[in-house]
Amino acid sequence: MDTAQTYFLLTILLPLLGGMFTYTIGGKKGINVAVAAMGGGFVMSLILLLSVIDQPWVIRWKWVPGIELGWNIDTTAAVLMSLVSFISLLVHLFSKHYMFGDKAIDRYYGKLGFFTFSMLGLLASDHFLLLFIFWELVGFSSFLLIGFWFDDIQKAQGARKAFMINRVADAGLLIGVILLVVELDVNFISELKEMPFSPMLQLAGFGLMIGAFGKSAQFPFFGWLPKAMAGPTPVSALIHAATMVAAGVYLLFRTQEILTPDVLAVTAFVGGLTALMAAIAALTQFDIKKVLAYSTISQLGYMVMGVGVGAYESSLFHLWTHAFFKAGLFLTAGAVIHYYHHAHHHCHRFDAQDMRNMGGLRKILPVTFIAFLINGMALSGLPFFSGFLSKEGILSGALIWAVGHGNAVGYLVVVMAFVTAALTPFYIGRQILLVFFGESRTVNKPVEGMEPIFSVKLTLLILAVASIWIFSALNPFDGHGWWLGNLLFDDHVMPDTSHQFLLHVTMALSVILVISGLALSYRKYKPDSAVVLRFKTKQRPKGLLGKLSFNAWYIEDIYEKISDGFLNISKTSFQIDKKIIDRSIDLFGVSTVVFAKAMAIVDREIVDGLVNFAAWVSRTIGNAYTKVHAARVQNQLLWLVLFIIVIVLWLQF
Amino acid sequence: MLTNQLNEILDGLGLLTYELVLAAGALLVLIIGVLSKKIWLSKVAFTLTLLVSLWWMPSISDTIQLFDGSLVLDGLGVVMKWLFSLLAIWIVFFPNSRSHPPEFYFLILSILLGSSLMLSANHLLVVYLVVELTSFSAYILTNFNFKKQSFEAGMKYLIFGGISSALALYGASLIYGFTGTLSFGLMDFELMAQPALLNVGIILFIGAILFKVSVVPFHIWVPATYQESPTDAVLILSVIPKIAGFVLLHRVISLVQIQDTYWLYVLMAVLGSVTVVFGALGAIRQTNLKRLIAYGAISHSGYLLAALLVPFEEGVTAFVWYAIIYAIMNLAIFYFISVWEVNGRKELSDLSGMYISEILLSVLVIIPIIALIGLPPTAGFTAKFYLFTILWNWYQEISDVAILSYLIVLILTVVVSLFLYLKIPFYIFLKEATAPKIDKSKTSQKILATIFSLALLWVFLRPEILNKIAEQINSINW
Amino acid sequence: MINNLLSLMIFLPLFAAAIVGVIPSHMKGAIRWTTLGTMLVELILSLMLFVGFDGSHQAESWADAFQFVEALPWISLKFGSLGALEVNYFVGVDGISMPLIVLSGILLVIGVISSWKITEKVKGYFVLYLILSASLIGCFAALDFFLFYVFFEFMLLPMFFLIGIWGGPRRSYASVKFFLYTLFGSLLILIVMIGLYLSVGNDGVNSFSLIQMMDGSYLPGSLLNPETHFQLWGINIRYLAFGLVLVGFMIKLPAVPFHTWLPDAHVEAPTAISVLLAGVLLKVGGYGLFRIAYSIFPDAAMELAQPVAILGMISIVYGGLVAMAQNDIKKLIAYSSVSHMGFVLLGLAVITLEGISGSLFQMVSHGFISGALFLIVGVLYDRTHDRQIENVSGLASKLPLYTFFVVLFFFGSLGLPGLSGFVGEVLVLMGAIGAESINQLVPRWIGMIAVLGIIISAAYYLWTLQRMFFGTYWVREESWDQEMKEINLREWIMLAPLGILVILLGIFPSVLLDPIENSIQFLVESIINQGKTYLSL
Amino acid sequence: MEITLTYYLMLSAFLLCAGLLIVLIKKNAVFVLLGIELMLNAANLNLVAFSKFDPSLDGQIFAIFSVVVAAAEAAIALAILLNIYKTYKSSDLDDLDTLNY
Repeated sequence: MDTAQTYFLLTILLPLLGGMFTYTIGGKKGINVAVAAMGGGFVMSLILLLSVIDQPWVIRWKWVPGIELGWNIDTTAAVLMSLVSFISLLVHLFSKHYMFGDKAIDRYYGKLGFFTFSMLGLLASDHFLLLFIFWELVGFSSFLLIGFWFDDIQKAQGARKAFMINRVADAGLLIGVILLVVELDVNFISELKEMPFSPMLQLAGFGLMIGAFGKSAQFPFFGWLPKAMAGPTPVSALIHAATMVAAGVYLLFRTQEILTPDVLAVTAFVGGLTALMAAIAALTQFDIKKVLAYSTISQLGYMVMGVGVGAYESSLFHLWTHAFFKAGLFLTAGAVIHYYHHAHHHCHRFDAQDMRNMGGLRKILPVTFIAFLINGMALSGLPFFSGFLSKEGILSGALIWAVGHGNAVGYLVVVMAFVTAALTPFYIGRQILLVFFGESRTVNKPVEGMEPIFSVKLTLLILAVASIWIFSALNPFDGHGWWLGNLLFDDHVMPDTSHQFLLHVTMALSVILVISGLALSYRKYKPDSAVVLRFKTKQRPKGLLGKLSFNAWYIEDIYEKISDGFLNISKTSFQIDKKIIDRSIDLFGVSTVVFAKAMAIVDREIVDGLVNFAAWVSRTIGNAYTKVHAARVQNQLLWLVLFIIVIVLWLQF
Repeated sequence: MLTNQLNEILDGLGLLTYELVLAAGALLVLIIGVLSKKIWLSKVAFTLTLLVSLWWMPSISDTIQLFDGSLVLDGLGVVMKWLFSLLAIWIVFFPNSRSHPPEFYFLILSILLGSSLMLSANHLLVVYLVVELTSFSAYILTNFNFKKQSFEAGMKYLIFGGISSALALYGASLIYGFTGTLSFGLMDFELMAQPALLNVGIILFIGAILFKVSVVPFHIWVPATYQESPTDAVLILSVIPKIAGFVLLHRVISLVQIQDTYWLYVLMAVLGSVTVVFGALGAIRQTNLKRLIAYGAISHSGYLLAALLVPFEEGVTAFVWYAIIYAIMNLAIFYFISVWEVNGRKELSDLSGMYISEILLSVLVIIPIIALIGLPPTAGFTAKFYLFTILWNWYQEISDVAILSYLIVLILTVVVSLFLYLKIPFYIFLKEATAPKIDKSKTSQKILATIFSLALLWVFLRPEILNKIAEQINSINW
Repeated sequence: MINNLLSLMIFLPLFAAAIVGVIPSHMKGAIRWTTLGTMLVELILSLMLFVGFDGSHQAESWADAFQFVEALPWISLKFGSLGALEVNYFVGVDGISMPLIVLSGILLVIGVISSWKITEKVKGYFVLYLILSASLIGCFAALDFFLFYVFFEFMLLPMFFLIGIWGGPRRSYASVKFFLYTLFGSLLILIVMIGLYLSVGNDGVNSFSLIQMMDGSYLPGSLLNPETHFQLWGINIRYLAFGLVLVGFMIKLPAVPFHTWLPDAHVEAPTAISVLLAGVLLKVGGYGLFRIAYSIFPDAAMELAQPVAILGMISIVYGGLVAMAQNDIKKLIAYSSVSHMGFVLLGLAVITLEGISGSLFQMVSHGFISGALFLIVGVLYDRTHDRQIENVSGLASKLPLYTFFVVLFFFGSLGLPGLSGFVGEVLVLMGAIGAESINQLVPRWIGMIAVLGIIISAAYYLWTLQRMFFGTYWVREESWDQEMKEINLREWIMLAPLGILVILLGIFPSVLLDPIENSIQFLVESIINQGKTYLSL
Repeated sequence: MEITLTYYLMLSAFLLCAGLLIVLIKKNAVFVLLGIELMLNAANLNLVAFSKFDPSLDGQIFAIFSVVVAAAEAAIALAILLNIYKTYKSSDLDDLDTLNY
């Protein structure tokens, strides 16, 4: 076992073993073991990153006769694995505080460990089938985590719906994977190379795309992410902000060589569309976590669009920065919810996540306020923050791609991208103003000492600092200056200078849009504005756009319609099974014992009352025939003579 | 000329020792019955005659014509005589509520005599006489339950028999008229232009044999008679005259060169399949035990008839096997029925939940039931399997649609027959026990029941005895 | 390594049945422990078989493809002119039957443990159970068609009485339906057996041996000989024979048009018998297709590949859809078995390496998973004597350990990777979708629609899981509440090994597939090559 | 005009049908037996008629035997009828209806 293999095994297995230990034996006091194991895992991932930088580590082993699976750790995988381990470590620490006192906390840590294990496995897997295996395991662990508080039926239904939608998308991915492995004999991601165009390749590409859309909550499948908010907040932070959703983008990034141009075009379009739709949906939400969920979907839309337009590095860069500030936003939101939980734990009908009962927290939770503000600005894409760098890279890539393509779809995608760039600062500004500024709408006297304990404050500050631009790139204005970038992509694609002019245009345009967005949101939601004062009792929006936005384009109801349709098909098919197939089989006399009611004759034969059609047929002939044996002998003789006459007559012809 | 005819008869008699012993025995039984009131004496005489008849069975090397062609003795006849006597011995052990009057055993012996003669009858007059002899003793036997219904059954059986024998006589007269002779050997149907009236005559004559063998149009008497006559009589009635009748039917049909006269061949195939189907269908709604088995017997004669349609070399071994196994099956199932009858279980519903009180009998009855259906672990399967193979092989040669449809009907009736025979174990095991009034069966009955059932398993696992019989028949060529 | 291992495995239960028969019926404990002892010995023997099976053996022809072979003459009947009918006791095992024997070894032990609860008529129950196990092992090991047919029929009787006497309220209806469905199937197989017997053999002597049938040593001019091209009602008689055998075994499999007996039989059978019925008896149908339908009539198999694949695909989708509409959990699992056996049929129909190894793997993994699922229903049934899904909810909070097993086996059954269900299904799908480029037998869209099956199975399993286990704890009758105890030691002993096996086979499928790789390779090649030679005749 | 063979055949056929009709229609058991006797005699007539052309006169021997057999049958039939009369108190065939199906 050479060193790389041990490091890899430790990185991937330590979180799992820690989790399993706490789940089975550890119990309450086992949590520290789990957190320590996660810490160890993170350190191992860093060492793995160092040991793998010069040459990637590949291993193959025979899974089933005819199929050989394999791992491949190259720099991209190692970097992302360390990112996932780091964020997972932060969540482990945060959950100690947030989940403190929950009676099933050992089960929670077990599931966290299992999720980290499957996510790391996904990043490291090389063979497409192994990727699919860990892909489904990630879906399964997210089902477990969302449905953690399973005694509340809404949360359990949320988990089921999330898994079902993922499963539907995974079916598409499975077809893609099988086509690749069996038809095109492309087995290993590391060995991907330019392929001549063939309809099979196109179909496989679409399969991969659907799989990525399912996991990264793109247009047809984004319904499950808001549902996933039912899980504990650290889980939403870990899974539904930083890691799991990035899997889709990671897959598209990894298989970019074999994605045909049409597939890329569709990806770009759907990415842009999702970004726009999610941004609009985030405008009118009341639940603090729902706003962040929709913003995640819209940022994912950006990343997918980035891959679609060919700006791979910036989309991966956006994934990196998004992981940090979105995790930071979720954890701070978690702290806010935690505060309201404790402030109001005596009156139970109070919803700790509804922004209508919040306000004026900047004085009560100063550290949380600062962290939320910094992460918010990074999300909105203000210069001097990491968000700006990566988003600007994607926008310029989209513009270059649109100009290069020159067709209407390209320009539509760019328009959608820029409109979303404007909307993002609006809804995050609204959230900051509603939660932290103005007067507190419910709690009249601030509850002292509710500031989260030191370890939580530390995590929030780390994430906030990571969102400053300096942490990601030297020049605050160069979208492609990501210091980690040249580590990841040895053939560092230098932006061709011919588009210098376009780069400047996007930079200027994006800065204007962001600032105008912030100004608009400030004007609408400044502390003493009419809207804020009436916000406490604000009901659902009435207007068409408002309703569309609040109900997130009615995606939930569309899913309900589809699943009800399926249910009806299954009910009718069961009726078919019971009434027709069962009976038609007996029609041919295969089974002589089935359905009684149709045949009204209740009789004393073998199955006390149950007569089937074949039995009925044979009975009627039997009865008719036995009349011949009726009592009167002369009738019997009559039958005899009749028979003989029939035979003799038959003889003549 | 008269003298050589006389001494020809004398040395001919030498070969008929089996029949002579039976006749003498019957008379002996009758006299003992009249002289002493003790019944076991006539029983002893009855078994004695049977044993002696077996001992004196003539052994012949090849077929012999006796009395210038009116009687033909062949290998098949000898084997069948062995079967008849061996089967008849067992009826002494059958339990019945009231012991039979001595005449009962006289009549059984007379049926035995009639059937053995039927095996070798080769002359119209002899056939008529022998068929009448068996029928008359059967008519009387049905009354031996001395109950209201048994008289009625006897009467109906007699009227039915009377009509068919009258028609048969008319047919015989027509055959005699057209062929000019009574003995089968001399009859030559080719030179005649097959006038329609002769065909009618043949059919009417065959009717009498079909009556004995209970094939479709002439089977209507079977359910009532089997239901009402004493069980041991039914055993004899359902096996011995039927098998003898089939041998006779085969002789008559092969005489008319069955393959060339295509219509008789197809008629037999059609009648056979209708018998099988009606036998099975009729049984579905029966509730009386003996009546149920009666319908089963009708459908079994359909199977036996199928064995005859195949040309003699292959056909005969299949026929003999089916006959032997059919005899054993009937012996076993009728013994069970007579044991139950003595304990007061006549209807199917009386059997429900019987396995609680009588575990051994209820488990053992499964074996004859499975044999009657034809499922593997029992001899019934070998019989049917061999029959199907013969028919399929014969179909491969002449690929005639009548044979194929007959084979398919035979196979499908296995499913229907399962449905009817399965009622007995179904009521025994899967129904809750009803009237507790039924008393237990004695150990001697249990021993005999085990012997009969295990015989069926034994024949399946060790079929060598069937091989020996097959060799014996083939050695004495036809 | 005992040489006549197979005969020992077949006749040991019969011998034990005799012993149990002798034990007085009030000594229930003695009867149970002797049966358990026999079954444990059976399990050890089957494991010795697994270990002793030499996977590296490359077979050239069917004659040397089998191991642990024993042959001795059993019945020899002299038919008049037809020559002699000899049936010999000919047993042996190859890569296809060995895993199924190991599967039945394991499930038989678990079946005995789960029938500890049977109280009335214990002796009769265990005697029938032992006879059933003997005929099961015999069926898988038989290499003589007559012997296979005798064991195949021999299985019906014990099952008929086991369901008929110890079953649920409508047991008599279900048992007779089971008996008649399978008997009709076996009659079809009987016809083909006779046909084959009359047309197979060397130098004039007919024989029942499957080896000669598979190697294609037909008598010249016989009916089923591919050269004669005998037409019956206008169809080549070999296709007709293949059709008959296919229908016969599809009734047993069960595949869609002939599956209606399975839900009734399962609902009415006691738990232990359901485990055996789903775990092993369905595999006899699959094994029959492997050994008889596809090995003896390869030309018909290749010609009719597409309709059979479509039937398989319909079973998958239709079985799943109907399962979704059930409100009795046992019926739901029965219909899900129909859907999973559809995968077996589809995998077999495409005749590729992945397809066939996937179909065999699916049979073994379905054996373990559906066995465990019926045990889970049994656990619930022992406590509440009720199987309706909506009568109980929120069990997770009351019985966490039980829920762990339920989640494990539900997700195993719907094909979550890392558990054995996934491996079988993905191999079959790979075979089905890849078949078009490998041997052009089955079009690609059939595999694509079959993928729908994994979505439907996820739907009904999760919906049941949510309705019964999540949400607040509620039980229809109060009397059930104090019954709701965590799973006891006996249930632990049954569920834990199955759980370990499902996970082990999920992560390391090569444990099962490596030893039998050569047999499957040989099967696929022989079907394709022989099929082509027959078609070219 | 000279009586040829066909006349005899016609007569015996007529007798046969008459006997059959009596058997099927008459209710009283005795009449049914009478009908059977009539049919048997029709056959005898036929036999005797045919034996005119056969030098060995087998037909007539056959006829004598069948007369004897018919007598035996009548005896048995009447004995059974006696029993039935004792139990059913009537000789009407339609009353014998206990054995159904």
